[in-house]
Amino acid sequence: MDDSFTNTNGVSIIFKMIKDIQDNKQYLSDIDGQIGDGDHGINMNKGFTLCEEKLKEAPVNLSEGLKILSNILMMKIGGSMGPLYGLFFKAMAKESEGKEVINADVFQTMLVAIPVELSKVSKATPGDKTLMDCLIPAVAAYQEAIATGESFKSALMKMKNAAVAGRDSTKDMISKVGRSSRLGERSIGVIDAGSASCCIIFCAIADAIFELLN
Amino acid sequence: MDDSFTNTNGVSIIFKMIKDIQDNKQYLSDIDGQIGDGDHGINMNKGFTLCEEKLKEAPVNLSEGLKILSNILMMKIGGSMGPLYGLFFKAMAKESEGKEVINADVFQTMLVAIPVELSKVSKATPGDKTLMDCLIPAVAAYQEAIATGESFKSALMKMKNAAVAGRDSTKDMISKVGRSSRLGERSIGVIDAGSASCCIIFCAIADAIFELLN
Amino acid sequence: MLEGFAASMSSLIDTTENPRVLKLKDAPIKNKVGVVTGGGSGHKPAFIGYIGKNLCDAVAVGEIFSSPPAQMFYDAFKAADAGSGVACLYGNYAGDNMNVAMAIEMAKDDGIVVKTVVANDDVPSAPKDRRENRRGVAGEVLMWKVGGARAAMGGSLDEVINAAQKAIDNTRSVGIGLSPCTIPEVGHPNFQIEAGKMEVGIGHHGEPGMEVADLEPARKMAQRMIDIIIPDLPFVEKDDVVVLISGLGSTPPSELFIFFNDVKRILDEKKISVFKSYIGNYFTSLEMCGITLTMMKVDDELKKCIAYPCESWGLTQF
Amino acid sequence: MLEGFAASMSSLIDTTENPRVLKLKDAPIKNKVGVVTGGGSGHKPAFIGYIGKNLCDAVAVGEIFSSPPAQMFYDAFKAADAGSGVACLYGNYAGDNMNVAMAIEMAKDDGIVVKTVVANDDVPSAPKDRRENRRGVAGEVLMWKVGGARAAMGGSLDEVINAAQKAIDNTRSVGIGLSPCTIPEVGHPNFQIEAGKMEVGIGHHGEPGMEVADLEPARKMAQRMIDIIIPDLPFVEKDDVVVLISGLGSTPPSELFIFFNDVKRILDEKKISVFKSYIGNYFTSLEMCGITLTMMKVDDELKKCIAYPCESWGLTQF
Ligand SMILES: Nc1ncnc2c1ncn2[C@@H]1O[C@H](COP(=O)(O)OP(=O)(O)O)[C@@H](O)[C@H]1O
Ligand SMILES: Nc1ncnc2c1ncn2[C@@H]1O[C@H](COP(=O)(O)OP(=O)(O)O)[C@@H](O)[C@H]1O
Ligand SMILES: [Mg+2]
Ligand SMILES: [Mg+2]
Ligand SMILES: [Mg+2]
Ligand SMILES: [Mg+2]
Repeated sequence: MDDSFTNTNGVSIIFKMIKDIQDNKQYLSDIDGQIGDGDHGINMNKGFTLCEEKLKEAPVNLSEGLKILSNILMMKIGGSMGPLYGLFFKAMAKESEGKEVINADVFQTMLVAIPVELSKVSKATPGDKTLMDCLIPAVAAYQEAIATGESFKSALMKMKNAAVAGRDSTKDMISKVGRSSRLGERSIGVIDAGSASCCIIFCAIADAIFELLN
Repeated sequence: MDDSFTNTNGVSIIFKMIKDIQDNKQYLSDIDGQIGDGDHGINMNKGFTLCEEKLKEAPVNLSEGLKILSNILMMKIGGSMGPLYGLFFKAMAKESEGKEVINADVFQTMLVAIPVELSKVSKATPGDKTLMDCLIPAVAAYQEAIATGESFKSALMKMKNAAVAGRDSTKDMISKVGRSSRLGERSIGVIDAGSASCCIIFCAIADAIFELLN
Repeated sequence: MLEGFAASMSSLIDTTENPRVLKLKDAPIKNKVGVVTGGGSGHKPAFIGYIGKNLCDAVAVGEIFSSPPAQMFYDAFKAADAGSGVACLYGNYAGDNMNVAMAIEMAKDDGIVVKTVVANDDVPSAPKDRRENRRGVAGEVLMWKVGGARAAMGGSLDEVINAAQKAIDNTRSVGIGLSPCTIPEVGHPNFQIEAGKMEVGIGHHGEPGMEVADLEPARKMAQRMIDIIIPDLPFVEKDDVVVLISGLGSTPPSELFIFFNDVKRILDEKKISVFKSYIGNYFTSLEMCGITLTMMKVDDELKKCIAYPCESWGLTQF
Repeated sequence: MLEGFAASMSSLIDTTENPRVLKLKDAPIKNKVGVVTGGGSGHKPAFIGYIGKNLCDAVAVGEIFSSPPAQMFYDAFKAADAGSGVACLYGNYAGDNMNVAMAIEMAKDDGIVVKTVVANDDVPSAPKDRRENRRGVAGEVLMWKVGGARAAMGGSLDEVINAAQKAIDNTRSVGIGLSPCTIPEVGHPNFQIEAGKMEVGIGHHGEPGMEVADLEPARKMAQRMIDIIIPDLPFVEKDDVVVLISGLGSTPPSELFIFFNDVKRILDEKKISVFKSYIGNYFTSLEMCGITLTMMKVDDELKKCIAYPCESWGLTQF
């Protein structure tokens, strides 16, 4: 039982994400406020909290939980974050659907599907100072670890580290996409809010899986 | 010929007033700008210059000139200054009309008629920081000088001095009437623009009459 | 400016020989009483925005915050008069009173009959027992709406004057200022409002109000303003009223609607029913930030006049 | 805010089950194509000010400068659809594109047919060969006017879509910003414009323009803006055009008319004739100071649609 968990138990990943986003509401808004419009924490918290309420209605497994989260983000949260994170979790839901057990390989397909789905609506690439700067290296680090034969846990640890490094890399970037792009050079010096929330999400996922694997 | 002048020659008073108002256009706007809306010089110059043009059409005597000036101010200059100075010169015109010779007594009736006429449209009294603070003491000083047997010239000199003192007295007043009244205490420290133009007019009248009496 | 305005509204508005007097294209309209107003500029859409069908026929446009000279009012009378007389509906300011009075004298010589209604709806500008000293503010819009409609319905000069007078007699206004305005020629604000404070009862040129109070939420502001105007008329249970809420220039429209919502709630409680509401920038003070609340109690005649269609830059309704 | 708006316009506007979706009282109107729009707020009178007779039937209202979620667009579609289909006429922004696309998928399941026109009239936001990347700005008002009128005339969904598409294809806009705006939640301006400078080609949320230039008089600004939009369509001699000049929030209306006068003079020289002009605050950006110039070349169909009467808070014409 050391290298997989059940879809049923996997729902704990959802609750961990909800908690960590809620705990970081103010932090996310504060960094968005420095070069954006200061509502990123509000937007994310709103979506994840609506999901929390929905989950109280009936027990779900990981795939169902991801689908609910995706739908709420897409339907209830405006701007571009609703659709972007909505598709993020839609990809994960789709690839895990029907899988009773989630192992390192299944999780890899879930991860890899995210950038594919997002590319349908966002043209942002790493270097643009968006959540892509966290997402792309995090997924790549996990893939590389698995490819070189590392364990599920070890690959998750690599993913987490890459997410943090990716988030931090946005600090020195000039924003090229979204609201902060109009600041040009003045956008340097602050972490991108979307990369910060993306990092919180990857860390939450990794931490929740660690618990499940122990 | 030492104590009177003809209505015909008296038209020089009009030209002297026009010139002095024109010369002080900037000054009047500047002081109005400190506690008012900065257009008093513009308003006065506009009226007196329109009058100058009108006077080029045909020669007039003092009474006719005063009437033209009055009409132009009343008809073409807006705000309350047009009507106020319009009535000011209307009073002087009316009392001098038909008088071939203007002596100290005729001039006194001309002066005394001004505050009577103005009181029909303005409730301002001395102390309100308006042109009344120049007008009322100037007229009173002239009357008093004549009552105590002084000469026309001497009475005019008293009038002039009182006009200057009246103007200066507005510096320490709190404005109670017109635009500057909304400044309350902050209106202290600046001469009232209307009292300054009124002083220019009294000085111009006195100076022109001195010339006529010599 | 006036040229551009007339050009942009060329199907409705015409210039006149006096460059500071604009008129309705069709004016003077045969067998109709002419409706005229005028005043200093800086109050857009007032005054030119209310030249229009079933509103004002001609308007005299003074300099910023400065009454137009008598000549302009006179020229506006001439542009509006079709022989049925002119109703001059204007606001109670010293300069306007003097200049209109002189213009009427001039018009008399031409045989033009002019009668006036002087708006004095601004409650805080004088106590009730000296109501004749009160200034005219946004209530003027309702006075023009009523007078204009009554004239369009074929009213005689006296009928138009009586309707407009009834309109303003049943109208009360109060304003609150949050930030000052600057006359461009002067270049600095012509009064100050401290940050976090508001001037209750401010006039349309920044005239000081009755009180400087701490800034408060729309709900409290609505209550405060209603408490000033309701007892003054007084407005009572079962009254039908027109509510006009105007921004003073730079107030975001969304705040006007938030404010209206609070006003409506209080009026509902008092069982005063809103016959019609006008929310927007109807009478401004350059770029001042603030709000005016105007209420007019309406009877059947006033209702008919308010409901009457009209067309102008500032106010168009079917 | 929306509650107050609906209450103040209660004869025309209704709330819906979704508190962020407002609709025309009469909507859905039998046998009429529903016209829907939506977008972030902060652009008053857009978008809610264009819910009205012969204009939009329902509107989805996002947070300030933030696209409404898919659910809202979907609810607006439902509020507007009478079975004849829905024309969703909105502006080209990433969030709106995504959310509208998702809402259309949702509507499909209900059998509601939705077609879209995406306004992209803002010339400086992308070069001509990437016109599909251009943002929608004040030209959206003309798109709604035309689409709304075409629907009111009984047009089929395709006819409404074609007319609105023709409208926007023949429309070009450019904006100039003189001072920035502040999203209240953030509390500081979301971009800077140096004193004495202007941002040529600024977007409706303060997106940077093509150039920062020294402030210049209205006459030169008019020339500069016309030089940007005229060659792009191009507008040529003998064209009939609609001109829409909108303040961006805190621009004094008088400056809009001065500006129009200069535009008109240049168009006269070019023998381009102004069929109709709209001057006022039609599409703002919170309290930004600045101006947008929009021109639409009109043929007979577009003329008919523009001349068609309509009634709403933002635009009423006989
Ligand atoms: N096109 C895009 N692709 C990827 N990420 C984007 C895109 N646009 C914006 N973002 C991300 O969205 C974040 C801001 O989100 P949020 O504040 O919720 O939305 P908004 O900018 O509408 O206020 C940015 O920090 C950035 O990471
Ligand atoms: N009611 C009044 N009675 C007497 N003088 C007045 C009155 N109102 C204003 N004034 C005078 O008018 C002067 C301002 O004139 P001016 O600047 O031309 O007019 P405005 O205030 O309309 O811009 C003030 O300095 C004051 O002396
Ligand atoms: Mg944000
Ligand atoms: Mg002045
Ligand atoms: Mg003045
Ligand atoms: Mg936002």
